[in-house]
Amino acid sequence: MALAAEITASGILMGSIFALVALGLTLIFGVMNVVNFAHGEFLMIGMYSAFLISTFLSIEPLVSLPFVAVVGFLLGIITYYLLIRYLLRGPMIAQLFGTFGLMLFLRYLVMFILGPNPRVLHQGVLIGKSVSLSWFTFDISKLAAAGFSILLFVLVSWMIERTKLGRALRATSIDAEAAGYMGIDTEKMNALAWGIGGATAGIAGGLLANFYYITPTVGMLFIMIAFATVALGGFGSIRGAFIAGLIVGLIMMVAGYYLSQIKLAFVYLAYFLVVVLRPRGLFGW
Amino acid sequence: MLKVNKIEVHYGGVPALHEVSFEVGKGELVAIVGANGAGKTTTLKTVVGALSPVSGSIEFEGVDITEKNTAEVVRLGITYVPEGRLIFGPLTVEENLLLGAFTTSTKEEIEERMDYVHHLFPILKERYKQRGGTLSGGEQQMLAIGRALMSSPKLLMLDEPSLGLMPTLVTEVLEVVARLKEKGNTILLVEQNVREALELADRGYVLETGRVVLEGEGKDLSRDPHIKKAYLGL
Amino acid sequence: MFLEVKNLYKEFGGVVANAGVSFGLEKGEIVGLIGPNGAGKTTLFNCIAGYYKPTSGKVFFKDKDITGWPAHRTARSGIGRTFQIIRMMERLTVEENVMVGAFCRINDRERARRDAQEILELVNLEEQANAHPTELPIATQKRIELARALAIEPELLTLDEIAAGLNPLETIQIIDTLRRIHKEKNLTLLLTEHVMQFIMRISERIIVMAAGRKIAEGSPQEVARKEAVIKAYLGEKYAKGK
Amino acid sequence: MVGKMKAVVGVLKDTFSFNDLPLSERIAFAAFLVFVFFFPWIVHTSYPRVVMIRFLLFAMYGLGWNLIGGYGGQVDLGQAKNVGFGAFATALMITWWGVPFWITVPVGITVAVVESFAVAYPMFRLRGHYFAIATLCVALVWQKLFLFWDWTGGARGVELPIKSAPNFTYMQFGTIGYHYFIFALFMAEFLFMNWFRKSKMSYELQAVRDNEDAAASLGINVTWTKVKTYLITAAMGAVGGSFYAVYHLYIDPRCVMQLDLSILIAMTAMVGGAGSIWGPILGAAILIPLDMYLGALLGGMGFYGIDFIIYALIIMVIAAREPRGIWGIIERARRRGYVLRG
Amino acid sequence: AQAGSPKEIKIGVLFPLSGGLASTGALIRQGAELAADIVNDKWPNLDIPMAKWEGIPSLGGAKIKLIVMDHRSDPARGADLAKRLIEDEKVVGIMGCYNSSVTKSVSTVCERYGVPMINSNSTSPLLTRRGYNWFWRTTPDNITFTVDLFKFLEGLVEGKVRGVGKIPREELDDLAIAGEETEYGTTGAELLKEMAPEYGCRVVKYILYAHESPDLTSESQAMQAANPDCVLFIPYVSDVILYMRTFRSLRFSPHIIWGQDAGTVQPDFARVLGKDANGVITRTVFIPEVAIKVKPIAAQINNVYKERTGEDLSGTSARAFTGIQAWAYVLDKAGSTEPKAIQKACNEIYISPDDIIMLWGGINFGSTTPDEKGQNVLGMGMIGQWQWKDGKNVLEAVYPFDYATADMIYPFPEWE
Ligand SMILES: Nc1ncnc2c1ncn2[C@@H]1O[C@H](COP(=O)(O)OP(=O)(O)OP(=O)(O)O)[C@@H](O)[C@H]1O
Ligand SMILES: Nc1ncnc2c1ncn2[C@@H]1O[C@H](COP(=O)(O)OP(=O)(O)OP(=O)(O)O)[C@@H](O)[C@H]1O
Ligand SMILES: [Mg+2]
Ligand SMILES: [Mg+2]
Repeated sequence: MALAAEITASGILMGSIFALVALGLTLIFGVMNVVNFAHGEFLMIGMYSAFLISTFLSIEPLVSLPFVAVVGFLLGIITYYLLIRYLLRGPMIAQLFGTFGLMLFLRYLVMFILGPNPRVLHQGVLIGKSVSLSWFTFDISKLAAAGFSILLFVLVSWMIERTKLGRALRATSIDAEAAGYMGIDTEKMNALAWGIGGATAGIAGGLLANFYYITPTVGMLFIMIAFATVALGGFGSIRGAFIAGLIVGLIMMVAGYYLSQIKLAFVYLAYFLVVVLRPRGLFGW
Repeated sequence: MLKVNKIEVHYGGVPALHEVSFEVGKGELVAIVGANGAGKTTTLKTVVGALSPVSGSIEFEGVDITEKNTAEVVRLGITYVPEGRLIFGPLTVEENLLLGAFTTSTKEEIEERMDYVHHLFPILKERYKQRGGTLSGGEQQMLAIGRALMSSPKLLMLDEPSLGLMPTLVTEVLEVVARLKEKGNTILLVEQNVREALELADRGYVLETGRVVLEGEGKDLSRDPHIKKAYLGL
Repeated sequence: MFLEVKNLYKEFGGVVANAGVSFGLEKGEIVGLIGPNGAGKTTLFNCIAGYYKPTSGKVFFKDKDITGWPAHRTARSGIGRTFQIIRMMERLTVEENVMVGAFCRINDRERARRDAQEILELVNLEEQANAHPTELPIATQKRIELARALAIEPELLTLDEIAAGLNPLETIQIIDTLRRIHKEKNLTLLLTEHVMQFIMRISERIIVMAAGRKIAEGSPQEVARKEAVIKAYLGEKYAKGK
Repeated sequence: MVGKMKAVVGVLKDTFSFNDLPLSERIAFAAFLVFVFFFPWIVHTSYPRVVMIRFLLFAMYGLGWNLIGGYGGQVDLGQAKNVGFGAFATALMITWWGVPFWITVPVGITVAVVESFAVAYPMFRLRGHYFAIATLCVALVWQKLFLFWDWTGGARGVELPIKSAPNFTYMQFGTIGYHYFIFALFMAEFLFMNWFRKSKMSYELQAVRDNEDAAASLGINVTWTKVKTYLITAAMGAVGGSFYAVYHLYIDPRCVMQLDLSILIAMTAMVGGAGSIWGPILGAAILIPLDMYLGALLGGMGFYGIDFIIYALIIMVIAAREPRGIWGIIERARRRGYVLRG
Repeated sequence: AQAGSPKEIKIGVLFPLSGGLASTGALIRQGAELAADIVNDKWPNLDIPMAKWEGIPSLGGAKIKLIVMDHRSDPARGADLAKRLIEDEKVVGIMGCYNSSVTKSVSTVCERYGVPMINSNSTSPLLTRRGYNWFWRTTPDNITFTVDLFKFLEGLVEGKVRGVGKIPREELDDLAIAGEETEYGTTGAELLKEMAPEYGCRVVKYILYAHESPDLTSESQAMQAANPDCVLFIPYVSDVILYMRTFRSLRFSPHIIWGQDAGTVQPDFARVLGKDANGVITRTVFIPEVAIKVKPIAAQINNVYKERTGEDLSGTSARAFTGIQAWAYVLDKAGSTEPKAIQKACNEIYISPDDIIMLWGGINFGSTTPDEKGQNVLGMGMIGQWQWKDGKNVLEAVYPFDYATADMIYPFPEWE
């Protein structure tokens, strides 16, 4: 019983963190319908920014979050204007290899500049602290990340589903030409989506840096999970992605407990099965 | 109000419009007619900035909009009801309508216009939460028109608004156009109901293979022998 | 009966698009289907051609029960169709679009090409054979749809708003084309259209639908005089205009 | 009888004839064939030969993928699993029982086809991105399973016994031998594609790609058409995998079933231009030497990742400047006026 | 030396210099390059014979030139690059490849071409069991290291470990094994599992995990739930860092945390974890503290290395150093760059323990068991413990017992 509670608790905890990691992708891939293989690298850059800002300016990692968000935002916008804009003129597959190139580029650019060695944040109010209940020990930094995850999800899904801006974003992704006729500046909308996507990836990275190691290749650990999460949740559904994140977290925890070696296989299999039963994902259009 | 001056438009190097010029004055209803592929849609799309002319210029209220993109043009007050409807399929009818009001802001205005559109096309009210893409062809056309009416354009450009509408609605839509004109709106209309459109219009232009071949008062044109022969099959 | 629709129902969530439609077609007939927007005409076509599974009711074609057959099967059994909202294979040329239709019957590329060329001539598209459909005006694309549907050599052809967006002269031309094809190919035609000059001229018989039901049936003249039809569909103005 | 003969002759004609292509293309391709054929005699160093073999292998992978991805328009990101099936079938049967290579190939194909058939129907209920992610997930599940299973060697992989070359039973040669071996496989697949692109099925597949509803209205069984193609693609991937096994003589699930391999295969076809018979060849001709030479020349220099940075930049530039691949440039130049709508 | 001996002797060096193992590759590269420089140049301050050579003596002072290439952890790429090195670069031999899987495919190529390959860093026992004629390995393999571990545990029970009294056997006999699912991790974990009963230990948890896994919480929980005395890792570096952080967040502290080299031995591991690494023990082949105390030349070379890179030599870089050193000695003994001569030299070589920086009994590829071929029989493992002293981690030796450099921290400290 205690075991079940422990696994469930850590599943939900990690699940909300996976959801957080996938949030930016939910926007770019789920809502705007653009494949982004470089999402993991956005995250990685977020982690490095948090690391560099906190280490060199000796600031508390939590305080550095706004700066990290700005870095992510700029990264998203720049990516859009220099690359994605052109990819959108081609078929879907162009996005695939364009962003795959971007992924390699960012990963190895960071390795080129900062070297391949792993790093870790040591100073911070959250780092290394835990709360212990009788049956489970919570890592505070993970708890904080999960909290931010919920907060950001509420924020972003409100923005996408309830606001004029969100409507404009969705319209742009459905039919850019028609959106233009409504007076929507589609270029700006796309850039904004990428900016917000980048910013959330940055924040996710900043939070992850509190308990995760940082290397130039760390993005590749998360990218597939993030894709599976978004797709499982269903395209266009922000809430879906969050719930999918929890599901992925739980699967990983249960499978990891009993059969670690193929726990990822269970995640992918789960995606496959869900989508076979519900081709639009759990909550998709 | 709108001055189109000798625009030439190409599709991948192949010319579709040759030195097309026309004008729409404030408060006027101008019709453009022509056979299939004459270049009517191309003309409207060029005005709204979705296509850019190789040469020539377009002026709207004294501002040169030749090089402006669609969003800018729409913000200046030109609304375009596209050919082929271009409904946002996955979005609900409501969301589609609200998007029509993207450039206007106040809640009251939006509500007022929403009421007007619902009054005009009651079916849209019934289908409020249905996804646009699952509407019937005619319903989509109503939605496209309704969406345009949600904005308050200085110039409304309609590309075959009666396409796929049942006869009662064709009449009604044309009446709406007439009423809008009476209210002082400026309208540029492309229609295949050549006779009705020209009778309604203050002035008309006839496009043939990318050239303006005739222009004049709407009523005169509708009695023009060439028109009768080439378009009405009389 | 060549085609028989029996008490067909089709619901989408809460919306009942077809609410018990029944009618029949004899071989060689040209029948028009009219009705207000949203009456359920396209839905009915989709049920016949196998794009939708009817909620209940039956469809018989040449005395075979084809209810719920998938679209490709109804096509092979001889039902051709066009789409209200155009569906082109945009990366194929016009000729190739039509060839794909011909491949439904034959496996020989050269023969398919020849057939395609013949059919394109029939609908006056021979000059556009090597163009890509999206470069062409919408009305032309409708004719490509027609050509493509003809290429499978259907016995029953259902045409959804084939004349929409044509001016009156072009409407007359398409009527001629259709009549010619009807005669040459010994076709049965089921058409829906909101352009009265078209539907009233071409149809031998007209079925009127409203709100998912059949509300009237008869010759064009009969139908045009019916109070219910005028009220629900044609409008006073049209009635007076006649 | 006569009819049958005629059909066979027709198929043969379609397979070997390039008459429908412009003269310039035919000449360029002939020159290419002559070049590849004499390559080992023109170039005497080893690495270029190795790169050539890898190029031919990826051109072959690309040709196979082009069926489902290019002509079929279904973005399949799981081709690596089929490569893996072929590679493992060959490697395991040779190491366990000493079965001759040529018998292992059909087994590999069968495994790939049967598995693909099993997942194809549910998978083709998905479209676009969904399909892409699903293929990717299925391939990853297989990779994990092969890593997990002990009986396939697990993470340890399989080492094939070395025979004295040349050996036609187990297909082990020197570099030149492998060159002609893969060249022959490549040509076989190429000729198949040459037949395919003119076949009825190719038209049907393209119709399905462009518009499924329209295709169905013309009597095409949409799902079956996609499934069929998916199976052929799977078979072609498996053949490549079998070659890989006897060429490298060592395989493990990380090298033959990796996500990167799936993406590289897709990219090969796309960079060249999907849906054209030349696309995968052009794509492989650009990507493979680029990757191999950048890696060899810059990879060990001590500037971490510089080779990847350059490689990635080139990919991005191609993707941004010509989203339809290199072949897109050529086609567009040729057919002025055809406006692509995205 | 014969007339016309070459001025330059090329050795191909294949390592992972990108991807997840890039930082490991960097260490190897530094170690290998240092060895080559010491052979090639004059180093009056180093008391190691080869520092005086200025090239290979028997080859007329020919310099060693390393041609380094990145195999990206891909066996196929490794094989292709090996062909380039062998045929185009005309290297005399190959040294590599870290990942056991790549070592396999590259050694196959070498076997094909009849080109000698000396492996310095792959520890999968299988590599020397294939009867290859052109493959030699300087480093001890996992069997040696595993035996070392169990001997060490017995030593704890017997009270042989410095600074720790006799530990009751019950405090040490429940093992949790976590292996990274590659060739290296799987074989390493299996060996541990097989040998545990021989030494009276029980495996209470056996996990193979994917190093691409973004989270290792449940694996850690599973281990914690099994309540083991010793946690034994066969990891790469990033995953073991993640494990340690997760252990801390779970407040999980078994009596012993041991790592099978690759991950736990690297400076990155200690630097990144800081105080959290305190008490982790790792098998290794080189410990700077020992070098300083018992092997002056090792200390000297460690100093040179530290000057260059700012870090002490680690098991990883020291093994690469020794690999190139072995190459130099083999070449010198062969007196020729002919493969056959090198093969013969390899099979007969004996390098004295005084000449190398390791604590080994030297280098001789005599093979320890009959089915083995090309394995260095004189190799020896060590076990070190990371100890947090004055704000940094120091790797102190705890095994072999005679070489212990500090009191062992036992048990692994509770988390704060
Ligand atoms: N995307 C395109 N690519 C190439 N040519 C095009 C494209 N769109 C239109 N054309 C060509 O431009 C010409 C004008 O087309 P346009 O759509 O403006 O005609 P239209 O008068 O609106 O006809 P319709 O009555 O069909 O709406 C036509 O000959 C058409 O073939
Ligand atoms: N997938 C669907 N989900 C929900 N409602 C639908 C769906 N498809 C059609 N409908 C509704 O069913 C009704 C009938 O639609 P249908 O397309 O058959 O009309 P129609 O008679 O062809 O009209 P039109 O003349 O405008 O083309 C419409 O009110 C439409 O909104
Ligand atoms: Mg038009
Ligand atoms: Mg309809």
